[in-house]
Amino acid sequence: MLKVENLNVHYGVIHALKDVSIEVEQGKIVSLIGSNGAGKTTLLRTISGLIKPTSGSITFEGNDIITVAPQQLPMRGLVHVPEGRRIFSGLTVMENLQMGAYLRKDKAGIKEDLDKVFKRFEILYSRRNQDASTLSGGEQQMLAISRALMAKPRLLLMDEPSMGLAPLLVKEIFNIIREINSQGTTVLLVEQNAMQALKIADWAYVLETGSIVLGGTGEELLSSPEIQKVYLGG
Amino acid sequence: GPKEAETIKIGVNLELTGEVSVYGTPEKLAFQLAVKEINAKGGIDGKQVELVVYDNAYDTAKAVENATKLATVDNVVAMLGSATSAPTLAIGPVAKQYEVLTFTPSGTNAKVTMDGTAVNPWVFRACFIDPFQGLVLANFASNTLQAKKAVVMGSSSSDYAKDLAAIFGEKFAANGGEVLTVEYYTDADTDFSAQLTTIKGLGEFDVLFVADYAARAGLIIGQARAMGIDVAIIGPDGFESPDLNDLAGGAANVSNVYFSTHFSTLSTDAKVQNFITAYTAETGEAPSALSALAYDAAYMLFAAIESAGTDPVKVRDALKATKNFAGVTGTISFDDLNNPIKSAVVVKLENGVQVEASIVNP
Amino acid sequence: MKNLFSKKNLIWLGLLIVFFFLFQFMIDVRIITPYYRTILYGIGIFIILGVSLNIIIGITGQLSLGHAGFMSIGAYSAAIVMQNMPDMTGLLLGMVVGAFVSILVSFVVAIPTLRLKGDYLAIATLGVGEIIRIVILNLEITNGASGISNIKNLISWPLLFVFVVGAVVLSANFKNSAIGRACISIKEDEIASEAMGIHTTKYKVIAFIFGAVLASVAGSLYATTYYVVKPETFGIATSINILIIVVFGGMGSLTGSAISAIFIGIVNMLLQSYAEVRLITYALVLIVVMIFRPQGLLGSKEFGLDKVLGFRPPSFKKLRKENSK
Amino acid sequence: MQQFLQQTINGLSIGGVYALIALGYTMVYGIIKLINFAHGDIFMFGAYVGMVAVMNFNMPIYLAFIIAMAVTALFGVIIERVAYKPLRKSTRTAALITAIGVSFLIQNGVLMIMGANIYAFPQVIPNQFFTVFGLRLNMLQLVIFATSIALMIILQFIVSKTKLGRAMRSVAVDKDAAALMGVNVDNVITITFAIGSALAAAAGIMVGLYYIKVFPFMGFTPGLKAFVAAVFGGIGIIPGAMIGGFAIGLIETYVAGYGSTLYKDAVVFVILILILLVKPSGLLGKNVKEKV
Amino acid sequence: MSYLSIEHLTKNFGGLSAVSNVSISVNEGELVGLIGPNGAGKTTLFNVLTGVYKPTQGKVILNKDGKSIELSKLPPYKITHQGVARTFQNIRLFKDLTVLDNVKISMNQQAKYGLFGALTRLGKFYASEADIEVRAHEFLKKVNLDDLAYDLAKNLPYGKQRQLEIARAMATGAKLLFLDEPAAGMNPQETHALTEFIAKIRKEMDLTIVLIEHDMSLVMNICERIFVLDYGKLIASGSAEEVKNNRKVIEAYLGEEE
Ligand SMILES: Nc1ncnc2c1ncn2[C@@H]1O[C@H](COP(=O)(O)OP(=O)(O)OP(=O)(O)O)[C@@H](O)[C@H]1O
Ligand SMILES: Nc1ncnc2c1ncn2[C@@H]1O[C@H](COP(=O)(O)OP(=O)(O)OP(=O)(O)O)[C@@H](O)[C@H]1O
Ligand SMILES: [Mg+2]
Ligand SMILES: [Mg+2]
Repeated sequence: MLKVENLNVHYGVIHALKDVSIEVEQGKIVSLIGSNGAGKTTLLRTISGLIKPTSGSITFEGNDIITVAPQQLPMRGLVHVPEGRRIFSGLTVMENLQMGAYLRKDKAGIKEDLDKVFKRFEILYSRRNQDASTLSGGEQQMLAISRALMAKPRLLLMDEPSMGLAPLLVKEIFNIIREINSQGTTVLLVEQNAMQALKIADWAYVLETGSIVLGGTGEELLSSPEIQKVYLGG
Repeated sequence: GPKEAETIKIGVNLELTGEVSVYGTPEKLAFQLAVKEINAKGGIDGKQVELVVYDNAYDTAKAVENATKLATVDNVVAMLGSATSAPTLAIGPVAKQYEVLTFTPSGTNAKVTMDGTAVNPWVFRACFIDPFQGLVLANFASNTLQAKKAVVMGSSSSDYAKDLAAIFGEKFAANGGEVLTVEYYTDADTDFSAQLTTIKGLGEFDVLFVADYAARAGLIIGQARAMGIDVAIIGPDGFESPDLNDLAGGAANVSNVYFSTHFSTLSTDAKVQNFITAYTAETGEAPSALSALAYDAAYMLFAAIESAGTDPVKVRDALKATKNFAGVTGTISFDDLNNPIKSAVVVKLENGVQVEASIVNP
Repeated sequence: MKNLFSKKNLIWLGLLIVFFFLFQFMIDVRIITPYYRTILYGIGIFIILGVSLNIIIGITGQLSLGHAGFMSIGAYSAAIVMQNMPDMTGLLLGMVVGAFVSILVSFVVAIPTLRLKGDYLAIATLGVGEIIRIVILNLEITNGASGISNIKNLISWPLLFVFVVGAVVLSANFKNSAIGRACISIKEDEIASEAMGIHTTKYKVIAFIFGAVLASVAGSLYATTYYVVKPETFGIATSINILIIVVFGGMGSLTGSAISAIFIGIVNMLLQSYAEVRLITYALVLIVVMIFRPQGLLGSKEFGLDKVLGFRPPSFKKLRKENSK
Repeated sequence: MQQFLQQTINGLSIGGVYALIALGYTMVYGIIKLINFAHGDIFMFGAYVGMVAVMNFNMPIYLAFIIAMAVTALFGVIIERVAYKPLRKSTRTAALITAIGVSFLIQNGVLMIMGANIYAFPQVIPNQFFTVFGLRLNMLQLVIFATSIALMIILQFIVSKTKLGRAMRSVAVDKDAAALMGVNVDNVITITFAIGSALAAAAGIMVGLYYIKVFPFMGFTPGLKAFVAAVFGGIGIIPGAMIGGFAIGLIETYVAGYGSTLYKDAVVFVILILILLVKPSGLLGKNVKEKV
Repeated sequence: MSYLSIEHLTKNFGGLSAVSNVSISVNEGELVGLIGPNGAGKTTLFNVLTGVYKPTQGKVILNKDGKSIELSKLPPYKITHQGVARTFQNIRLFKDLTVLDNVKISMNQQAKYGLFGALTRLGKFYASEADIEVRAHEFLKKVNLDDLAYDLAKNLPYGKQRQLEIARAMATGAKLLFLDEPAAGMNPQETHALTEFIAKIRKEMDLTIVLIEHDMSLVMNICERIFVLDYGKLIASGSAEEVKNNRKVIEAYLGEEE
């Protein structure tokens, strides 16, 4: 579904991604783990067009998307939940969700998906007319995910959705990811919480200082002693 | 220094950019016209006249820099400018320091030709000073218009208004009249309804004296007429502008309006008519008092150079000695303070057209 | 090494002395003509203004659009005092009076307004500048709209040199001290700064007053250089011109402000004869520079001997070597 | 009392002008946090375009409005694309300086093309007066007043209730995140500038009609006052711009009418500073302390 | 009398009670944890303790050297002068300054000269500056950041930035530290290193520490006592063991073990 090949990204002199190649198959959950500053966010931002790579190719469902402007990707089904939630403060919860459906024209479908979101996250329903910036961290994360779902994604890029969340919510977020996936959305997940990320992953990559150093099924990586030591605190 | 040069260089230091360029630009055009004319006649003593023109943008610091450059780098014989008082006040000391005279066509502030309490021998002007106009208008209001009660309006951002208002008030009172109020506004204002509303609330009066330039006077005339204030409106030379009627919201509003000025296009004097023709042909616009004053200043300077040569000190002495120079703005001599002794004209406007011009002697 | 007579300070002193006499010589033999001398004075005055505003904007991070107001206080104080004492004593006395009035005014203004942030502070300071101008326009002692003319011209290269160097050195000392660090930390992050024990209001006020006093001194020099002071000279346009010097040179870089004052002064001089295109060119240069170098000429770095002579903090080179091993 | 009411009308009509210009200021500020210092000059540009349309091309006034608004909108968009867009990622001060540069450029460009002299806007709409309860009302005063309120309501509706408005607000908060939702950020900013500039042009023509005087520096003072008005009401907040505009107009007029005109502008600034001290982000601004 | 006592503290935002009637006391030298769901009011509590917000009700008392100081009456910088400092949930370093300058700014109280000294460099200026420089380096050595002294804070790796933030807070001379989610965004290995760092500095410098954290591996490892907030109210407190098994805490925060 998504194929990244030999991708290189520079920030000035910093070589943030070095020959990165990954592949995400339809219907799967693919996790990407790696320590701080490894380049995970950079990779996601490059895929969704916010950063222009120096070289390499990115294809989504067979089409080259490097030259496609970021605002056109949601139409094609590629949606990005950015790091740090980035919800729109000053807009209500409802308006944030409407922004998620910005490019959609099917009013009925939007209404239906809105109901779905509110059913899944009842707390958002009760807060629907509240300024989104006054939500708690966990609520904001739910909103960020829901907002992305409003675009009817076929591939969802998620950047550290569990960051800063209470343990209970972390569990819930992972349940949600699983649920979304089971309903047909492919997920590329970036996580610090390696344990959980590997547990739900069909396939996983390890990124270190800009290079992919390891790839395998979630289980394989979980049982790798190196991974155990560095990423699982074992 | 008095070097023997091919041409006679005269410096010009004017407001050519920014808002005040409306005063500087016509003067530049008049200088250029005068130079073109004299050069066509073979120049002065066979030498062509050359203008070195610098813009001071109404900035006193720039005026000083320009004057310094004209006096020390370009080595001009004399300087013309500036159009307004503030830059001229700053040029004065430079003219004195480097001993090159400066001649302002229209700097009306009394202090322009002064150096403290004494006269600055290096500064001359071609126009009469503000107090004189205040005097002329007060007499005109009392004697010709038979006014008893007057209201004065003026801009607080210039001395022009303040000086005129003060002298007018004094003289008008001395003539037995009463000034009900002096209302101020700022240069940037376009809406005078607050002041006019206040004035209307004062009751009857005979004359409204607007001590300002056309840019605002026009608006005030229009707004006053619109509010039903239909007394005579009088003003200084600043009224004269091709835009006055339009700014007043149409010529119909510009009736029963009088202003004092330096010259009138109604004059049948051949010199005046020739000037009007030449200036209009050259620039495509009718001359204003500013261009007329500048034209006179240029020719007075030419005359001085003609009689004294190119030594700046001698030129100054020759200019100072000017007697009864017959210019387009009247017959001019200088008094002890380097101010011209000349008559004023009071022009009457009906439907925006000059219908009458009476000469008032000091 | 680290004292008033350090090698670095002595080299600076030597350079300054050489520079001073070089210029004095060029003035004496008229390589620098009276015209260039006038330009030089103007540039010197704007160096002081730029550096002083940089203390407020570049170092402390408080956007002020009313700097010309403080300049006018100094200019008028000198002009008024010199009306009765047209000599050096009068000028210096006027400067002192201006400085005191500036301290008073900036203190009164600073305490409430500096609580505001960003654009709100900018508009409030703009208002303060306008209020000062309007008050001057309407006072008796300042002679209203026409201002004061015939101010005795006492400017000279030595006088200018002393004040420009003095202002720059004092500003540099201000910046490179605990007070300067406190101010910089406020610019960086006011909340964190306060949490680190910095009394942010106090330092903002100190920086504001310091800048105001220097601007006032520059104003006094202005008065004695250009013979005339009038209210229009000290309007928003002048405040903006000073701001342009600061941004153009680089916010936080004192040497940048000095260099940009010189640069802008020279550009203005060169464009003098092209009245029609001067302002358009000026505007275009401004836009182009901001687009291609928005951090200004020097960014927040200083042009200094450290770089020219290869000085480094003592432990720096060593640490670098160790790191690279 | 009669006089007080008359002064109030005077104040509201001048305030309407400030409000119209302030709306454009606030729109642009609200989206890209740029103090568009050149806004007053765009207003001046609009007045010139309208005047040329009527004077040189003999267009009827309604057509002049449309043409001037369109041309000025395009002009605003070009300015944004050329001068401001490259600075989106730089500091606010750098952008402010650029805006000042643009302001100089427009002023002096118009000065070079049209000259420094003052033009009088053709009086194509007769200045009708009518008297209500002894108060003199002017047709144009009413038009300005009504237009500023109508435009405020329309703009407020667009920003708060439409999809475009939501996109604008999202771009204001977070450009990248907005792009990820499918918003074409550049287009939204362009539209914002177009609307702001068109409003300025409308204000320019109305001022031309009412106050007659058209000259290259006519934008500076109203621009500054409008900026103050926008801040007064809470910059970025559309109803704030209008309240600010009317407030400044009224204060000015009352001070001029009952106090000393000499201190008119000073009083405006003093009141502005006092308001900011009590409400640091303007009358309608939210006093959000940064959450740490 | 306990070192820090928070008495019936309430902080409202409009209608919302972010912290309500919370009383907590901390003894000198303790390391306590503060946990609770997102939006429970933990950061708000820190903000009140450090003077960023004034409490709606209640007070905060610091007992130091036999004196009681009411912190809730002081502005932030004065609280810092009392030996109380904090870090921020979102890193707030002076990011365009060097590591050394970040620390020097915290040491500003130690400058022994005033405005006059600064401008003229007479008197104690050079001595005092040299002293601050030496001390700053010594301090950086202690926290293992000295080799980065001349790097800009923003160029530090994330983990080091967190460490610098803690170091900068300590450099104010603080004896009481509030750390807001120091391990946020770190992987287990990095978290482990941070845990050791905190334990080390606390021992070496006799610090009292209160920390907020969602990473239970850190909290349960080093905190001697834990307080749990939910909807602004204190719902539990005690040792790691006690809290871990508290029903209310499990329901509101930890969730059931799988
Ligand atoms: N805008 C930028 N400019 C310069 N360098 C950047 C920028 N953004 C990221 N970097 C650098 O690129 C590298 C990769 O950063 P990135 O944010 O992609 O890492 P990450 O794996 O997502 O880390 P984290 O776990 O902290 O989110 C880091 O060294 C970072 O400092
Ligand atoms: N300045 C403020 N204005 C209005 N509400 C606020 C403000 N600061 C915090 N709140 C609200 O107070 C509540 C507590 O917020 P706080 O940041 O203290 O939570 P927290 O416990 O630190 O959560 P997290 O673990 O997600 O950081 C939240 O509902 C928040 O929205
Ligand atoms: Mg990341
Ligand atoms: Mg928190």
